Amino acid sequence: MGVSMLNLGAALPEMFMAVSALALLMLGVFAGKDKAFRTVSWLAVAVQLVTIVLVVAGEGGTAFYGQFTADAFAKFCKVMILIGSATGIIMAMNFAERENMSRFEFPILITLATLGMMAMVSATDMLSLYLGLELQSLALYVVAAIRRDTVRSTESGLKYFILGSIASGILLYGMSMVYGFTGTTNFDVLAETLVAGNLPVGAMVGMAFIFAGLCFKVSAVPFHMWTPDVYEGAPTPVTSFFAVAPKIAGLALFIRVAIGPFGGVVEDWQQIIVLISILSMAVGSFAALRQENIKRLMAYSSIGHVGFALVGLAAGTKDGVTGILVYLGIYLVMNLGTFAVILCMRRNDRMAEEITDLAGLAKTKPLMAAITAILMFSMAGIPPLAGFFGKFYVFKAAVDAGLVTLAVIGLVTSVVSAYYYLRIIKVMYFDEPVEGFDRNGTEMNVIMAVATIIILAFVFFPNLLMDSAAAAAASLFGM
Amino acid sequence: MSDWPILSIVTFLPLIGAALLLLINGEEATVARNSRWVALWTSGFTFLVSLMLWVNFDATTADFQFVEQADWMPGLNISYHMGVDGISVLFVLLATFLTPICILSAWEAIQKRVKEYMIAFLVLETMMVGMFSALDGLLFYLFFEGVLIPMFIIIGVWGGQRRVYAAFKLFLYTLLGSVLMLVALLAMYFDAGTTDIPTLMEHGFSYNMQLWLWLAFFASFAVKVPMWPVHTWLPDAHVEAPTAGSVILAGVLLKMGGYGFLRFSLPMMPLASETFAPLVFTLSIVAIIYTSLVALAQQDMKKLIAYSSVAHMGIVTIGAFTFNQHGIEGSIFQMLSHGVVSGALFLCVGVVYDRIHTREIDAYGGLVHRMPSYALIFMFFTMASVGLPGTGGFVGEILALLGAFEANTWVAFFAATGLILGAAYALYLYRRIIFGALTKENLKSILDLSPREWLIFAPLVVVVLWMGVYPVSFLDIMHVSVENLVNQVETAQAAAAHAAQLAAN
Amino acid sequence: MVVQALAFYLFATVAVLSATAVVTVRNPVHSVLLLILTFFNAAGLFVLLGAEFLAMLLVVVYVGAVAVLFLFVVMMLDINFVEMRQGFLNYLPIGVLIAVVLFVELALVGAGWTLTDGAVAVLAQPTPEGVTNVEALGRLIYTDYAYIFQAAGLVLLVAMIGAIVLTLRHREGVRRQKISEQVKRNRADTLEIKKVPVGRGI
Amino acid sequence: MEIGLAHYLTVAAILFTLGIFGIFMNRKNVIIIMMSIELMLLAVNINLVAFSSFLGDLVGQVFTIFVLTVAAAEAAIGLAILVVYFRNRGTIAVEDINMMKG
Amino acid sequence: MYPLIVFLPLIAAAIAGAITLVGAMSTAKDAPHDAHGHHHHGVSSADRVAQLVTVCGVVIAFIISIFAFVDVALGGNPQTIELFTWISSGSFDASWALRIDTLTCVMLIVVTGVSSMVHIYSIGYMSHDPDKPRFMAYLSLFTFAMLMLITADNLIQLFFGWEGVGLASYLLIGFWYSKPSASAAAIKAFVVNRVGDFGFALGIFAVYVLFDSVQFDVIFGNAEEVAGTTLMFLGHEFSALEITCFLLFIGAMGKSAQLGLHTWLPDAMEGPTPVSALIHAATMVTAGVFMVARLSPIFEYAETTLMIITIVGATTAFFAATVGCVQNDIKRVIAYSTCSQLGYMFFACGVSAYSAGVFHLMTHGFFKALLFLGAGSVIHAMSDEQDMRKMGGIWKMVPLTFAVMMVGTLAITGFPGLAGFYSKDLVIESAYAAHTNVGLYAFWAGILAALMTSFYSWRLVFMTFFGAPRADERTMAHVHESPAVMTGPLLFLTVGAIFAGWFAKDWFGGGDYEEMLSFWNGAIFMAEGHTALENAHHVPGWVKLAPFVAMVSGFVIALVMYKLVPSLPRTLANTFNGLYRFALNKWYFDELYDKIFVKPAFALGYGFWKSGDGAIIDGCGPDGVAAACRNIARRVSAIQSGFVYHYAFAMLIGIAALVSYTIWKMG
Repeated sequence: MGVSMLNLGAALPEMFMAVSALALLMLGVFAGKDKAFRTVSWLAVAVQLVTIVLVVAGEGGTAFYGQFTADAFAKFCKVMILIGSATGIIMAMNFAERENMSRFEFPILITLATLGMMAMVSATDMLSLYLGLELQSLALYVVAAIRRDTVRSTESGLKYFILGSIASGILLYGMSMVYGFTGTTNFDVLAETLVAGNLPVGAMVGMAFIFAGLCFKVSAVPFHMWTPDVYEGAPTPVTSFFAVAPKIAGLALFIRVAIGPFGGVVEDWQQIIVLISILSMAVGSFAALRQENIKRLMAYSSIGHVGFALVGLAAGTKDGVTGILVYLGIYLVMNLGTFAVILCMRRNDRMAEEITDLAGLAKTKPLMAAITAILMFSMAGIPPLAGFFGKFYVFKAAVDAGLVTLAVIGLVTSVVSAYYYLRIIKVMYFDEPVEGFDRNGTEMNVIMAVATIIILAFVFFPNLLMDSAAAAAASLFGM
Repeated sequence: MSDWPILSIVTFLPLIGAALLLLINGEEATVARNSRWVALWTSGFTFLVSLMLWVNFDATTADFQFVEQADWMPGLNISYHMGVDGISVLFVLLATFLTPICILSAWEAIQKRVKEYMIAFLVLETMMVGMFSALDGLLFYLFFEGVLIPMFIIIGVWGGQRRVYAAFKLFLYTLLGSVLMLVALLAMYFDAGTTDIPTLMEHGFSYNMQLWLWLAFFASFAVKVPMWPVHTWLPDAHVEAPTAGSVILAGVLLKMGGYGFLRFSLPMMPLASETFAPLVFTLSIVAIIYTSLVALAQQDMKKLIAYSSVAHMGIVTIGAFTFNQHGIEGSIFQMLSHGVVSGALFLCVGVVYDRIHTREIDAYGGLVHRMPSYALIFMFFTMASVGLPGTGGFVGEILALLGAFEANTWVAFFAATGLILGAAYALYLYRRIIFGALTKENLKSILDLSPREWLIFAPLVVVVLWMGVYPVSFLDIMHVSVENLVNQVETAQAAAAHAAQLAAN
Repeated sequence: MVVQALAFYLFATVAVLSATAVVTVRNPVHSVLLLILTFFNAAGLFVLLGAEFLAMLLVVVYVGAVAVLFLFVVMMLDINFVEMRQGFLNYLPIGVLIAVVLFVELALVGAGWTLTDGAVAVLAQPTPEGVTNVEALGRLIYTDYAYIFQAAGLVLLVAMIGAIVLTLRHREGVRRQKISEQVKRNRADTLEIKKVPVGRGI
Repeated sequence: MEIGLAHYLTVAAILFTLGIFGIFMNRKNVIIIMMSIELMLLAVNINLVAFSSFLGDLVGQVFTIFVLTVAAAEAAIGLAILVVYFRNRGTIAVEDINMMKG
Repeated sequence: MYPLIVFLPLIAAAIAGAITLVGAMSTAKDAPHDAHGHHHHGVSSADRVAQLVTVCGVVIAFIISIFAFVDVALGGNPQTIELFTWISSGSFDASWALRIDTLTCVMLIVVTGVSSMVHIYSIGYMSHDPDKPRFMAYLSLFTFAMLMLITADNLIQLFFGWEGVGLASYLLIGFWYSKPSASAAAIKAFVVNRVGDFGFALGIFAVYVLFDSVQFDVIFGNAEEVAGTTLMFLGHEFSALEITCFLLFIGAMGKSAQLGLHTWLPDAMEGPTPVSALIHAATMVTAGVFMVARLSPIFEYAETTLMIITIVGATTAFFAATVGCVQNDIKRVIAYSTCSQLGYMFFACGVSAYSAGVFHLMTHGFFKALLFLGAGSVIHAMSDEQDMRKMGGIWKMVPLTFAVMMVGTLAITGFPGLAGFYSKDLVIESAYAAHTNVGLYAFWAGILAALMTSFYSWRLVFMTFFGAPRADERTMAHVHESPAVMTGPLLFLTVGAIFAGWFAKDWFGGGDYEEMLSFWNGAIFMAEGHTALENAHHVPGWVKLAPFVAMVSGFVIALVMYKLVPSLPRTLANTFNGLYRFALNKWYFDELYDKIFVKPAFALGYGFWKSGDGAIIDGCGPDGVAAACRNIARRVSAIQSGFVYHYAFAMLIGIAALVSYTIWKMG
């Protein structure tokens, strides 16, 4: 039955965040509307950063009667999520002020969503999982529609909400089945109950539902269809946030559920993940070929990336999980860098979102073009850039698990996907320049620079990420 | 001196130069000038350092030399492992030798974005050198693939009319081939627990596995070589690439495939290599005859030379899969000499392209009247390409064909038709460009080679002659390593045959 | 038992029928009303299952708040409903087919349920004897599930913030009280006393 | 005639299927879709309560309470989004919500 | 000292080449807008230096060669000078080495001798050409390559010289590069030679496979052992040496313009006449004969191949003679004559009378060079006219040229006492003395060819020197005797053409058999039972007489047709029009080759390029895949309709599939 105690210390970072969020809310309300936006934003960033410290320094262990854990895996994912959130808020600030969405609730909603994600990755019970997930989702629905005076933003919020709710419903239905057929909602107990031989069919059907719901959250095919529309419609900084933090949280949750309660029946779900992974990689690669809107392109790109990450999950091994975690870490950096670039695509104080707007960037802004090119090559998985290593680790795990065909298919789709990344480089480098972009914000330059340096230097220090990811994965496998 | 990490220095010195280039700023003309000099000095110095490899190389052992090993991914048993043997050391030198020449050849031809161009070339050099000296599969793959990045940029930015198509074709084609190699590497890792090349050479994969591994590696190397029918990216890439790009592409990048066969396919998958040798032979023969004929019909100088490269590389692949010393040494030698000769031929094209800005053969004719020294140089390299004894082209060809004759007379018979066809298209090209009356108006004031161009060609001429007259200085370096390779392959094949015999009894 | 069975069938039938109607009738107002009916019957089923508190909750929360909210929005948006458009029937059959397949599978799986010893052994919170449903739940929610309870609070907070962020707007031209400003007013800022000479106007 | 768990589960399954069916068969009005979602959640709740009852375990009912709570919050958010959307677009017909596609 | 023979010409060539380049570069620079024509036609000091250097180089080489001949051939002191290793790979080991034995010495004399004369002659002949240094450089380069060929110690070096002379030949044929026909002829020469080299290279490989070496000494030492073995070639099992020698002979056919691979030789006349004299008469084209003689120790064990050589040689002798009878271009007549004479040499080798073949090679070198240079002198005199129909009646104006041409003609036709008489008769008699069917065939072909040789040679003389002048007056007014620098070499060669046969007959088997053997000192090997040469002295009288009769008949026919009844040729040509045209068009070889090789090669190339690479490979490969990807992308995008219910439907399908799979999986 695990540890049946409150053990609040393990949940200190979450509690800190919750209280901070409330405090910030008060601050925002009393400081008076829009004037507080910047202050609240920076404070929110500070909160995330402090939380990172708390997470890393935290003692770990389980809490709340086995409904919550702060193991190495959770910590690893939380750090990534918090980095994503903090950067997301930073990237949003200038944009929000320019685009009439500088509302102090925004950083607070991001913070609350982040809190939900942290709860998700720490969840060891279906109830806590559900609540964390919903806390995240509801905040994200709102954030997607936060530019309430534009059709696109609200439409994306509406689509996200409707489809997200359906997914929640499906997830819940699955949980109810699992609960009904096993009599428990606790992951550890489920893991002990669900072992090969004498498996209740209902629990496995429930698992299928749960997987479907989780696939929606990580936008895996065929539950991915909201992604392009939402990414395109949501305000750009929101999209950049969507592309990293919730995705990482969703995948982390997926891993926890798959390896935790259903870790004993890997062979029963392996094929499902393989299929979903292949579909995701394929759709992510092919559909992106035709995209002209760069945010939409990034949506398909993220679908493809999820497919690649799921390759590691399909392996169902510790190495596979390590691979995903490394993959996610690199994905986080690449995406933040790329969205920083996208956010810098402003011409005459208006956002430019078409790929063709990048034409001739190599002439007008050579450094930014170089950074973008590096990011794109990395996304395409060309060594020696970091993006390659993400793929390398997950495919290595897949091959080790005997999934050679999956590896081959995956890598072939990665060639297809290379095309559209290259196309961006082509537009920047080979095409004639159009009017240049406005001056970049300092924080964008910093983010781009840091991301590029990490991507370039990863090859020299792969172990920094590797080792902690391995430790995180080990904690999941009870090692 | 010998305990210096010479290989790492040679590999990463150009990268340091590239970093220096990044720091150059200021007025465009100044930046361009400084970039050229920095790049030239860097690559020249790199070449000098790489000569240390030659000087200190011990030709009496088949072991890897100048070995460096450092932790890279200790958790995965993958390390930064560098080293060269008699097979690879000459390729390192080829790369370091050609790079300064390329930079020099771009001195005036490249006028826009000079800094970026030079950076791309220096990065490219790092990748090439690294690839030839990597002793870890993953490291090898890293460099092997990394080459695509600068190459894509070089073709795409400084290329010709259809540069975008060519750049994409090059990139995606080779990428598709290489990802299969990645899977194979992973599978090898799974089987052997490491990607360390020397260890993998000893590992001994099962026959069944060898077949799959071989095919996967083949997919990558065949595209790179390129073998018929996956060669079509090459003419496009060559035609569109700027001169120096073509030079490095023909000179070094094609060799990566051939080198791969010798480094991976043969020693690690000897049985599969034996099984698939007929396939390689067939494709190579088709390449020789088919692409030679295609070359005959070309209207574009670069395309013609590109097709001739495919044909010449056909000899290389034949040589590599003869499994005897002559064939393999011929194959290596042919790669080296083809590297220099075809590079020089592309430079020859570049000379007139820089002046007239067209590669149409019909746009030329009678150049000898105005460009006698160019005509001489071009003739020299044409003859070297044809494989005239006394030039480097002959030695590799004759050894490879000799090896082929020992392996299979059919192969030698068909491959030797390359002697005839090669002469036909090369001389036909030469005639149309150089000979005849000088009637075209725009050619009447064309200028002969400049001192800079002389400087580019002189070392190439010297090397080609050297390789032709005293090839021993190159062959001696590879003897022991190739012998070792042949023994390894033969032992494995004999053991398998023995086992099969036992099983049959 | 028979009464129970009859009650079950009554509630179940009405619930299913009204649910069907919810998704098929044209008038959204009718839909909302039918949804309320469905909830009532579901509450009935809850009672049959011995979950009185939840039955009450369903009626209070859903019928009293959620459904009414729906009704409010439906009426506020004043949507004129239109005919189903072309193309609807094109993939109705396949849709129905898949839905039926799914239903059959779910029903079959449900029918296969048995109370296993294993399940009983792992029960976290066996229903206590002799305690009312409300009290039993109450004991749990604030103790073992305090974490969940807090989280639910945050979810509601998000919902609140979200609804405000999205819908609250200060219309221009609408006069509203600004208490702090009103309080801060002093005479010097707002009042100027002018001496007006007689017969000359201001 | 004994009313077993299967009966309840069947009812829940019907409601769940109806909910899903309602979502993708509806083109008129987004609100109907939201109501369909409520139907799905109701089905889940019936499931949970039924399991809870037949297992003799209270977790299911606790779960239901939180599902109800969250569902209410969800409805609030959903309707808020719907309202702002309507303000922008002047329609909530499902067929008109396709500014973005491809 | 002997290496100097080989390398002096190389050094001279390099110096002359440098002078050429410097001069050409300055010319190109000086006249930027007038690139062709109007060069300085005078003789600059640079030209003089180039001429001096090259002439000196070759003449010194010639002098040393005479020493070598005395030392090695007459003194019986063969030697091999190792220079350094060239190619080594495993047991494959080829060195740069100079092998000097009797055979080499004979060749050295011929090559350096004729080359010296041609060098000197060229000073005069090319005096109006602007590219004198280049010409001299090429000549010296050729001489170097030819010397490398004959001094080769192994097959690879032989191949080096073999290809080197091919290169020089290519350069010299295409010397007047502005003429498209010259460039075309140059390519043709190179490529056709390459066809031969194709066989040669395979032959070398076979030799290596059989002997594990390419060293002549090793090969010769083991020939007997290997003779009994077999070699798998192209799926068939052949007697090892038969197939090897056959392949090598293909190489010889190419270089020596034997039937089938002869087409380049007449075209090669596009080059300046001294080139024709040196390369396409005296030296390079005889390399094939030299090679067969050099490799006699293995050819002797290849009976069938020897038969093939005999047949090919005899047929060529006959074929080329028929064509030579009707040509009108003075140089082409001599070219076909050369081709025909090479046929003699080969069938001599084919019947194992190598010595006779080499003898004829040597004498032919002198008189054919003489004829060519004489023809050059005529052409020079006639203001570069080559068509004999536009000549005639000039013998008084160019008496010296006329005289040497007469000597040359007498020599080639085999007039008793002159060089050709000894060698040709020896060859013909050897063929008869072989007492084999092919030998007999060669004998009769040789007799017929001798008749025709006499005919066309005299025809040439009559058309050129006698009769009424057919050239226009301006040309006739310019007709003049050549300067001393040209006539000097002519006289030297005349001496050779007169006395070479008589002087050397004993060494080559025209006299005492034993003396011949001691002269050769093992450089040529004749197997037991191959007694054609030995028996050549014991043939019936009519056999000895036959060539003479043929010669006289040829002379008479020519006399009748071109001196006494000038209308007869036209009448005959009209009567036997088909036959005439067949011979005039060289048996239609060029047309045939054009149809079955050249045109199809270009058509195939174009087809492979456009259909193969373009349509099929790219169409199904990269372009096709790219199109397919775009197509898939379009469909995938179409699914993304933007409608929520479509998205929900996709999810429904997904969940239904997942559930179904799970249930199926669980059973």
